[in-house]
Amino acid sequence: MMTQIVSAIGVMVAGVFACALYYWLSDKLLAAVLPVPDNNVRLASQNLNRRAAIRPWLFLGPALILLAVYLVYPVIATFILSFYDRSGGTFVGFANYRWAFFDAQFRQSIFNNILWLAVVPAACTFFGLVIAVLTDRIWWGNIAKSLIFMPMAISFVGASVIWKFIYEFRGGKETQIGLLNAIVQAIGGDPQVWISLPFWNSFFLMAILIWIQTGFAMVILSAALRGIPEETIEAAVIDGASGWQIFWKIMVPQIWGTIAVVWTTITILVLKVFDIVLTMTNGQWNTMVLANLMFDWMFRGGGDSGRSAVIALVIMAAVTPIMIWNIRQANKETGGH
Amino acid sequence: MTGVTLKDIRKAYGQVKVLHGIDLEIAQGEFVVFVGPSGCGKSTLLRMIAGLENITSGEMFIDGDLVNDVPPSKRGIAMVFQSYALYPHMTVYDNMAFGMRIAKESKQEVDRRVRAAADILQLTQYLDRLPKALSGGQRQRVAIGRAICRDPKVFLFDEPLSNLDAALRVATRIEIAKLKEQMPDTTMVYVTHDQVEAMTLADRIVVLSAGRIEQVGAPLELYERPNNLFVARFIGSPAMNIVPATIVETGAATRVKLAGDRVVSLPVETSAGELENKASFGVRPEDLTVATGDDYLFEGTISLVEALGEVTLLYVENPAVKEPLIAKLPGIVGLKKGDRVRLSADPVKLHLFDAEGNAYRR
Amino acid sequence: MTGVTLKDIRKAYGQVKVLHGIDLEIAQGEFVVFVGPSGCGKSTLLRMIAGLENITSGEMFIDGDLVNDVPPSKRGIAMVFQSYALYPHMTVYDNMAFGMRIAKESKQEVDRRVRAAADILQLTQYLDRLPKALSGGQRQRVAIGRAICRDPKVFLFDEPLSNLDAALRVATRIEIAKLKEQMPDTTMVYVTHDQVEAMTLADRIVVLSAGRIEQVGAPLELYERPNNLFVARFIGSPAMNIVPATIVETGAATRVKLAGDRVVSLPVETSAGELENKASFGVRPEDLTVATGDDYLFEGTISLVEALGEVTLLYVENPAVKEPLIAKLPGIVGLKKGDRVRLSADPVKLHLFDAEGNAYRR
Amino acid sequence: QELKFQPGQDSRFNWKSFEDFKAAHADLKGQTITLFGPWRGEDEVLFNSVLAYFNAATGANGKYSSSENYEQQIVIDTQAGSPPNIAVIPQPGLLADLAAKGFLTPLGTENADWVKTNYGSGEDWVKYGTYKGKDGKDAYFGFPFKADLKSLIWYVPENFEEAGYEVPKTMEELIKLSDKIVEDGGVPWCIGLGSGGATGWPATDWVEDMMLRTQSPETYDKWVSNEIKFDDPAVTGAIDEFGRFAKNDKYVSGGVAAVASTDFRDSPKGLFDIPPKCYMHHQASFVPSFFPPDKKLGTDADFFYLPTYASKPELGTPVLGAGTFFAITKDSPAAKAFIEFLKTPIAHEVWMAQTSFLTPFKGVKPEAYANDVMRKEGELLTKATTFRFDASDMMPGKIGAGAFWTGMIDYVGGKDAKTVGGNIQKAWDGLK
Amino acid sequence: MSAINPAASLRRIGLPRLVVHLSVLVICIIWLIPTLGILVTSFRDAGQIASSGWWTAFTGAAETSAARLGEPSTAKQDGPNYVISGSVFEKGKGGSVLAFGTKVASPTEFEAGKPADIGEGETLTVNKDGSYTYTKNAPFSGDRGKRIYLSVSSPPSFTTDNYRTVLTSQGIGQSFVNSLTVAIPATIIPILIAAFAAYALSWMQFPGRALIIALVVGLIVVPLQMSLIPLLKMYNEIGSFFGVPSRSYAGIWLAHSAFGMPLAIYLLRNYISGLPKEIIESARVDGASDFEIFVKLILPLSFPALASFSIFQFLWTWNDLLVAMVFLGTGKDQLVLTGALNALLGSMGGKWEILTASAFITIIVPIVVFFALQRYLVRGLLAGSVKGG
Ligand SMILES: Nc1ncnc2c1ncn2[C@@H]1O[C@H](COP(=O)(O)OP(=O)(O)OP(=O)(O)O)[C@@H](O)[C@H]1O
Ligand SMILES: Nc1ncnc2c1ncn2[C@@H]1O[C@H](COP(=O)(O)OP(=O)(O)OP(=O)(O)O)[C@@H](O)[C@H]1O
Ligand SMILES: [Mg+2]
Ligand SMILES: [Mg+2]
Repeated sequence: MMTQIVSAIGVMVAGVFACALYYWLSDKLLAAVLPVPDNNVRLASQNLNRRAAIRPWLFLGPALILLAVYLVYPVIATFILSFYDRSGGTFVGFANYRWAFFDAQFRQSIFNNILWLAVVPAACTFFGLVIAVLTDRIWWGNIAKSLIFMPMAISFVGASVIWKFIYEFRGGKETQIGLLNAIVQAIGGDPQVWISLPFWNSFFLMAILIWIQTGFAMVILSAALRGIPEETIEAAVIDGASGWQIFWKIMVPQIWGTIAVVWTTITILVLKVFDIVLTMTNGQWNTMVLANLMFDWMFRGGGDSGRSAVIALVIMAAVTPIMIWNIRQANKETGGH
Repeated sequence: MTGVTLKDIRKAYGQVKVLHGIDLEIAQGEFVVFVGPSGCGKSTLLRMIAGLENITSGEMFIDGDLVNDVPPSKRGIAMVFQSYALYPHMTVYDNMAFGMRIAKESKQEVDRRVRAAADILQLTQYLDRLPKALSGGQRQRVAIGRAICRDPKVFLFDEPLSNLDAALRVATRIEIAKLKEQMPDTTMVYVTHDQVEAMTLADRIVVLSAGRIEQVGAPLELYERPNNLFVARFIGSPAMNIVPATIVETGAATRVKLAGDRVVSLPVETSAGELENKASFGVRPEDLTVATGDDYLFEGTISLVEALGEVTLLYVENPAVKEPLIAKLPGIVGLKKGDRVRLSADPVKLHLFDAEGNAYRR
Repeated sequence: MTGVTLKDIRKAYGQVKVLHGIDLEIAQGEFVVFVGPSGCGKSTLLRMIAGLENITSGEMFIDGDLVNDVPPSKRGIAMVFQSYALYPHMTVYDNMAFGMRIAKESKQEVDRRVRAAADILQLTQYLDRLPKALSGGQRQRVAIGRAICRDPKVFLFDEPLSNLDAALRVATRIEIAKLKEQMPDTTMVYVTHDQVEAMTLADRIVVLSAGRIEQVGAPLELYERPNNLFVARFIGSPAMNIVPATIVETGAATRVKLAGDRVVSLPVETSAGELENKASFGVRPEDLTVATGDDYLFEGTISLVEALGEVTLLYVENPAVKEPLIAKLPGIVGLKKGDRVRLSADPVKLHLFDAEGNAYRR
Repeated sequence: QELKFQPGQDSRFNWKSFEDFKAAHADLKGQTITLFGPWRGEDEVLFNSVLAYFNAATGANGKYSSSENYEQQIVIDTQAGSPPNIAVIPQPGLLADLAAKGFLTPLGTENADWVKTNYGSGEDWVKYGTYKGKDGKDAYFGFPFKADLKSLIWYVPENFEEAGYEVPKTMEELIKLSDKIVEDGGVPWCIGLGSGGATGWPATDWVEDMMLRTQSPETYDKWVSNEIKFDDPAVTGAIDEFGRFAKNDKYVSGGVAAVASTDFRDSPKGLFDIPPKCYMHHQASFVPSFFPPDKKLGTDADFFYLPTYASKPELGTPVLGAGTFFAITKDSPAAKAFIEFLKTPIAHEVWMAQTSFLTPFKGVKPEAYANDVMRKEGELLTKATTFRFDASDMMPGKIGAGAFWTGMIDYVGGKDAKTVGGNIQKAWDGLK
Repeated sequence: MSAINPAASLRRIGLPRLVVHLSVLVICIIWLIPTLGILVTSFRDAGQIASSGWWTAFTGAAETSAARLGEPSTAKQDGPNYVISGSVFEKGKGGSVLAFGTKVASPTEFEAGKPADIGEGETLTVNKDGSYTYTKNAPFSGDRGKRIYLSVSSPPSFTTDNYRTVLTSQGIGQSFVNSLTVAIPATIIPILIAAFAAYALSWMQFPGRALIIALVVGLIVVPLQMSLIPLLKMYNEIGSFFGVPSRSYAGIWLAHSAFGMPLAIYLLRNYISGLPKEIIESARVDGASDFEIFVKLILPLSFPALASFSIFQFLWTWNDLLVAMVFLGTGKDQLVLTGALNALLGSMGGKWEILTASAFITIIVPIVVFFALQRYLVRGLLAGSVKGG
């Protein structure tokens, strides 16, 4: 065991060190190739300017290479694959796209995804915001925050297990071991098979993601709230605004930018998340979502790379408007410096 | 009467005592300015009047009513914050209308009052802009406008001009003065660091130091007859020159021996028991003139000349006194560094303080 | 010679032209101050000297070398930023030593220079503190100290005092003056809004307006002989009073008729062709005195009296002139609002500008 | 790794086969062979105990690993060109797919012949291991090892005894028994289709069993190859046979609503409740591992064969089963040798002597089975007149592990067999 | 104003304090319940988990169970009657019998302590303490003991067996180490790379900067499943070309780094571009190169943002299974913790007790990381993008 730990530490240090070494060495190399002599201001400044022109690429290099290899290349490969048949061997033109257009399950997934996109980011942001505001006002706020953040630390599969214990249904007169049904029963209702209730079952799955991601929203929004100038709140107090009015009319508008970032991040997450649906229902009872459908087509029964590529591209296309908005935002900020 | 009365107001943040018992009466329509060094408790006091801070002990009355537990919005006050505190996401119009909308005023009434305030402050053409599209001075005016719209009985200002540049500061100061004129019945309480503001705006100035009131009085009263060394040095810029002295003759007029052995006579009264007491002799830089004859207060070497055009500052050093004396002479003066000068002053403009720093009354 | 020479320097941000051709020679050891209204390009010009902004066109020489493409660190300059720009995670010592360490100076040398600078600025006892544990004035001094340590040929200051309160501002200003004295060979370029700073510190002042140089000259020169209306109004506080006038007699001395029909004679030269031209007549508030006799410049009603103790400001209105004339009188004056006064001034202190705003030379 | 049973010490084992194998494959010393399969947890331990004998005999270094998502993993690994030497896969459909893409090495006719002669229903087993290769020609790729028996009904003998119920011999009797239990105020069946991402599959076993009891084996085969449609009356009939049990509120514990959501792992526990939630449970031979740990097979729980219709004697005693196939995904002498190893009785017996292992291999000593229940199952397997492999495992993955499951959930949820069959068929058509 | 803390002022918003406390409490409880459920479940044994709700675990429940009476051979003759007696509880176990029955269909037919006539001349008395007398007016027949059914109230019982199973299972220590070996560099490396990139994208001038920013933001959405096969193919080619194993720690670090990269750059850039411009310019004047500025100023100053992002990245890599399976493999000595725990579940899955216990074991490390870094979190991420934060 000891040797394993030692070797693991060795490997880790070596890995991180190698990465740091790249930056250090490349900088040293740059300095060696383009020297800056003390006595020759002309050459020195010429070389300094050259260094400044090269250096961004040294800094960006690893990131760009990683992005190109691990993300850009697969995206292109996917795009090409989407015109080929299931094994990627025969060119089939737009057949896969045509298939998607007419496939009922695909349409179902789109519908569900819209539902998820409408509910989850909004709910996470809303709860995150409310919790951030409330916990800022009490002495045990940090403890509360930690508790609410905790689900973030649980893997999606683990989370699904946890929620099975909430949604579990036992038929007839049996004692319910699912909390939700036990509560429903205790207040005199009829136990339900929550995850197969048409339409509503998607919401029960969403609850899981909301439960996990609210902590993320809360943490970030809480930082933003602290950035609100105190005086604007005091001014509103003097203006006679109630707590509720201050929250909605003064605080929320001022952190609108952060809310948008949180919203975007969670939106993207929603589009990519499939573990929850996979483990809870695997898309049955009409709960299929695009990411899960893609996973299905990619791996189940030997896989169909063409169709899964089409779905992947649809997922990417779905977020494009949000991304364009974000890119605009990002570039606008950069305008300043 | 819509005055503000403070009775033995104290404030402590946990263990830290910030205000140690403030008693003050502010009459309706009065313009009162709080001055004092940074951290002395000016803002705290103002915020307590506004209701933004709890009162630790003591009683506060506005308009004769005990307001210790009345929330800010019910006190009939309006406040202008140092940092403007505009709502950054609302237009100027909405900023000013916010309070009234909260109070559910009718649309017409809101519009009328906003436009009236905008008119007074020459903001009419900016009503649709967001605060970030305004210059500093305009923002400040919006903040004031917002307060005006509330139609308050008491107007509170916390260093409203400290973020402005010199020119704007002068202009806005004059606007506040005009505003006061237009609202003669409104009580105004104003916190500032800036003497010029205090002197020009105040009906009465309250000088605070370390949580206590040092002196309350009309501006010129403070300037001419400071109660003590603190007020004397605090009011006026550059600060009053202080020279250690010993009383050598008492009576209706007093003679003191200054450090450096000059003996000077002042028209202040001392009792015989105070003979030989240590005292501080004070004279304002602007009251000093260059003496041509032998009748001078002080002699020294010029260590620095600052010619400001309109006035010239001379820093005059003398081995017997630690700090250089500053003389502020009108116009441009032909003296230069290293010159030896003698300085004198009109005896009525001289001040004398006892060892505890309290002024001898004339 | 370690001067700075600017030849037709222009700057544009994309389409927006900010500087329109600046020509300026700064001699070695000179203390030059840039003043001008907000947004006129002062900071931009300073940052171009520092090398922090690209030069759009024109040539810049430091020490005789063309530096257009030389990066900041090779220009032999040091800069003090308005916001201090201290490295928040480093102690005062490390902040000051940073540049030298980058330059791989020996440990002893670093220590020697840091301590020397700390000594000058009285920072020795704070060397181990982090910036957040310092007061504003101390932070400012650290920023200056950091610049001193670089031992620059050219010292650049961008509004270094604008974040400080009044008292600190005066104190730090004096320190900078002393610093300059200790480093007679170092060229200093200083940007400020504050007139007092400009007047007290500068060897020469450069007045900028909208990307152009309006006038360059010694402080008193600008004060006494402004080139044009802009400079005249910009230098001096309150600003010079301007009254519309018509030239009624030309020659070595000129007579003008002021709005309100008073005719005044000034010792400026005009040519015959300029008879009947429109002109602007100017007089500084501090040059006005209350006239007792008939020999006055201007008569009006006092609309506002601001008694500052040391001086009193009178705002005098006359229906013929739009803005009130301001008179700054020494001491405390017994006049009050509504009084009618006559103001006069020494003829040599009067100014006359032609219709384009250029001054008539005396 | 230690050997579980010392060679030569226990007469229940065929040690000779071990020694023979050892003698024939001494040349593999030091070679590494990787195996990748579905077994995790206890099963992984068990398989490793078998692997240990291979390692001991040859001196090779066989390494087994598994993954939660082994089906995806094997697709990724083969496509990416880093497959294990041997892939162990329980779905012939998946294997066929891999074979079609050329990722599998044919095992040759001698292996096919060996299986044909030595396995019960050998011909069927060979069929299930034979797929079209990349060249489009049929070849033998999958070597069956370890079988599961599906046509079993589990019950608690003492509960039957107490209530005076007899083990039914025909389907008609089974239905009568179910009704009788309802009459007595009990619930006859526990049915749970829940299985997380695979929810629905237990129903496919039901349908397949019913298919074999209502249609000829040939029809069954046509169904598997989609020669008859999914909404063919033959198929929907079988689905409705399943519905007779699962869609009857009185028959199933918790009512029909509970069927789809109850986890198949929790479902058998109802047998052992007091009072019992149900008296019978249809599930494959692996299910005892989900019984409460203190239940002893044989006394506390037992099974009977899901009976056939007395009215259809021509169908004989069909057995539905499943099994895992070993396929060579990266050829090497050691991999070939491992297939040889699987032909030795000892490879089977070591696992048989522990738990949860059945084999159709006729050459093993039946006394090696750890208990009577397993032995009974083994007999059923070797003596079956018709053996059919789990249909859903042979259908294309999107159907057998997708549309079929979903269809069954829909069916239990209230849709009729015709609609459900039609939907599944539509999905199947979409694949063509 | 800075002396006043924000919490104090938010307090003045006006909602009654009690309401705030209560609502936070309610929210916390709602958020905690699922986790609490799994925590409690992880301490119960498999049988209980499936038969009763976890919230009943503390109350102690009446359970029905079966017991076997003594074999007929142990019967003693007592006058005309034959008597079998003993205890229904196994040695070492106990409880309190509430009721009993002889038919499985009605297991609580008779009250404990009272003799019950069960027909055929047999009477049975089971006392609360479990002792019983079973009397028959004729000799007992058969060779097995009679099965009876009991309703026993048993105290709440908890077990640490589940944890023991998980923690002592083979290779768990190794996979714990493996997980750390994956997660730590896979957290640090992308942060380092992303920080350099974010710095270049915020503070350095070069052509194409806006385009690269757009690219990075755009790539946040790429679903990673899509890239697995092309990448693994590439890994294998590289591996076979250089004759090194295609699956290595370096490989998975890079994979994790790349997948986390777009979001890392996006978030860090938000922060780094918000650092005061003057500080960086000041360092430029001081002669620092961009490399020195980055190392000496940007890294220390953006520590809060780095810490916040590292929490997220750590959580992702720690909880990841898919990427690890693909790029690191499933062999014993490379298996990560999530993989190892997954294997424990058995091929048929469904072992709630193992799942719940292992969920808690995996949670521990991230929670420790979270608590260690949370003070930065609070004022960290995006703080630069929001004014004044
Ligand atoms: N929330 C608080 N907790 C503890 N001490 C505080 C708090 N708020 C203010 N103080 C202290 O109270 C004293 C008075 O503060 P106050 O803001 O009233 O000063 P001020 O006179 O307005 O100064 P300035 O001119 O700098 O605004 C200061 O010493 C300050 O440190
Ligand atoms: N990056 C930029 N892009 C476009 N315009 C700019 C940029 N930076 C500055 N400007 C413009 O250039 C002009 C000059 O700005 P500069 O900062 O030099 O003014 P300044 O004289 O220093 O003003 P202040 O006294 O307020 O500091 C301003 O009008 C400003 O809006
Ligand atoms: Mg204050
Ligand atoms: Mg500027």
